[in-house]
Amino acid sequence: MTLLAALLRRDLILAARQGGGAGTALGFFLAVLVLLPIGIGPDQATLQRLAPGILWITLLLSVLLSADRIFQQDFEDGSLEVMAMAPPSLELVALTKAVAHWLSTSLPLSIAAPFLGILLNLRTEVIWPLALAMILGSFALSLLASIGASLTLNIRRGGLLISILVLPLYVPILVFGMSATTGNPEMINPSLLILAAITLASFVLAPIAAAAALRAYLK
Amino acid sequence: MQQFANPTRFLAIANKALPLIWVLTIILFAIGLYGALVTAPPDYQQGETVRIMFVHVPAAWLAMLVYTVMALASAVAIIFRHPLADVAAKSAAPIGAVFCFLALATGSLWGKPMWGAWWVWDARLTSMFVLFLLYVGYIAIWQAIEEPGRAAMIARIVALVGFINIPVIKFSVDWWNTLHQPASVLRMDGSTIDWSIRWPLLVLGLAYTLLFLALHLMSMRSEIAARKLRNLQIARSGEA
Amino acid sequence: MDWNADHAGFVTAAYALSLVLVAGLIMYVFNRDARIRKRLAQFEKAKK
Amino acid sequence: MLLSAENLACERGGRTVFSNQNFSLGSGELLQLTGANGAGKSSLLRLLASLSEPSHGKISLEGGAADLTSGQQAHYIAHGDASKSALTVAENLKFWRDFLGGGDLEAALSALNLAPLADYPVALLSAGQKRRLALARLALVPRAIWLLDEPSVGLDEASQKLLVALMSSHLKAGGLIVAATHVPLGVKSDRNLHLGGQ
Repeated sequence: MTLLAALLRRDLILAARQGGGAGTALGFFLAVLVLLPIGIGPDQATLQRLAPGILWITLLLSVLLSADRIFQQDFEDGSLEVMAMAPPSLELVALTKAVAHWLSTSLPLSIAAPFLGILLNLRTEVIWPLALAMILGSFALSLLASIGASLTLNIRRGGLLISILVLPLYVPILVFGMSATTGNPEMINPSLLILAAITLASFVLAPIAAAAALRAYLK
Repeated sequence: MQQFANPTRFLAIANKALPLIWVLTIILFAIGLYGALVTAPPDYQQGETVRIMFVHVPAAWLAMLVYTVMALASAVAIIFRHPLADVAAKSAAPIGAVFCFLALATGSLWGKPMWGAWWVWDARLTSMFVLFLLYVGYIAIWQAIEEPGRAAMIARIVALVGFINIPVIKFSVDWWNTLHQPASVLRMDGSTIDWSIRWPLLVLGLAYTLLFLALHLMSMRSEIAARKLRNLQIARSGEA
Repeated sequence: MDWNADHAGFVTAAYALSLVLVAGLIMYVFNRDARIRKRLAQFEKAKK
Repeated sequence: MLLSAENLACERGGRTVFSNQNFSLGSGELLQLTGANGAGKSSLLRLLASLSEPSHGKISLEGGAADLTSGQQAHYIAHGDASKSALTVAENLKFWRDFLGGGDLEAALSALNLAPLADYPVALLSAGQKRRLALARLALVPRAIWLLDEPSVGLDEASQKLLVALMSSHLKAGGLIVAATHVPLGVKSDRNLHLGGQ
């Protein structure tokens, strides 16, 4: 456990110092938020209707764009080889790195997103459900992104391939994330429960898949 | 398990079976198309457009069946290290992708006169679209990774992760939206569809399946030859 | 099949598209098989 | 402790890199791997590090911890320096110390003369200094087996002497070293394995 805590700590420090973490992702988030009303038009009613969807999709894209950082640097400088030989299993290393990505990128974004929704005239009564759904869902987003990152570890222009591989996995999260934030209030609880179930399933399966892929690249 | 792993043995069986499979495929297509275009009556609501179903539905079945075959082969490759399993999964993917594309395109041609739109984001179309993306990702992985052993391992993971997600995607997309008519053909409690329409559909479904089997066996044969060629080239370059 | 019915063109298009894609797929698979096996045969012959 | 390879063969991308290699290495012994480029020196080290599996044969370790693989009881110093440019030298070493299960930071810093650089960010270090940082892992965390891939590349004469001293003291303490190199290391070597016999 302390071994993994050391890894988590290092990854968080690196994210903070190298500027690849929450700051850059938030900047990307804001850039998309500026562009969308320009593309859609400034009509307040339209923006209010589209706001949860825009926020969710921007969150997905921000997580996806930062996904390749999860393993790539450690692979290139040889750290991953050392980690693969260390006592903690590669599954736990993959899980820890996904958690670090969540804490440094997805979680800050999902906390900030509902408040940035004010820019899109987001209805105030959906701010809480949206925040809850995003915090729950963002962990699954990071876990699934870690699968994509490990599958495309050493592929030139892997970023595009990550999107093709991971976006299908994001469909369920987007569906239940949206059903928690639009429509009738009766849907909020079941949607959040299903999001929690998806996150739990990702928590179990993603590290196994990611570690298997990492091993194939380390051979 | 290992005795079936022998490619020579597989090739002998495949070469013997292929002519028979092709003949059966052609006969079934002839019967099925006759049923679809001649004997089946036009629908009282949809008119003649209902006949698109006979090429659309089997393509959709096959798109799902082929991905299942790929996932099973990938699981066999991981568990038993069966050397033919990777060949089977890799060879099936392009065929499945074509069937998936056909299902989408004929569905669109059916949708235009039915719903007045080429494309409707309803549950089944959306999950079929996602299935097509899964095919594209799987094929792209084989092309992007040069080292064959590594490509095989990564492709297995891609196929299995996608397969686990298909029911989740299906469930979530169903929840999300349902406009499409419910599944009715293979319902056991007396299908809502008349037998005169059902039999051509089943015959064509079988014809498509046999077509897949034939193409799959041939692609596997090519893939085995390609690997043998590659090994020979490597051995030759070592001698030089 | 009444080829003059409403929307008959869509039916024709769906069948034609299926025919073209399936035929294309069959041709691709046959050509690839023939090409690779020919190269392999040449290679094995050259070796002896 | 006895590290031995039996009938070892390695395949990469369908190509047989080497086959039928046998050796055994006891406590305090150094095995030097030599051979041309592509002869499989790095591949053999990766096999010993349990990063990849041999296509034939097996690697066995007697006298080590039974529940650990040979890789988990080994240091593997490859071409990458496994250090982060945004962290200082000391921070990098502290991370590996904590992650690999504890060790002596001061000893590692002094063994490769890194103490004066301890608080420098790695981004400011030269290639040779980064190499020393990578090698400092050897002195940082105790591991019985050292797998070194061209350890002296990029080191100046003084640093090479530090490396030689480090390796000698490891051997004296009963450790095992397998080193791939095409320049003589200057450590008395008991064994030599030449790969790529043709």
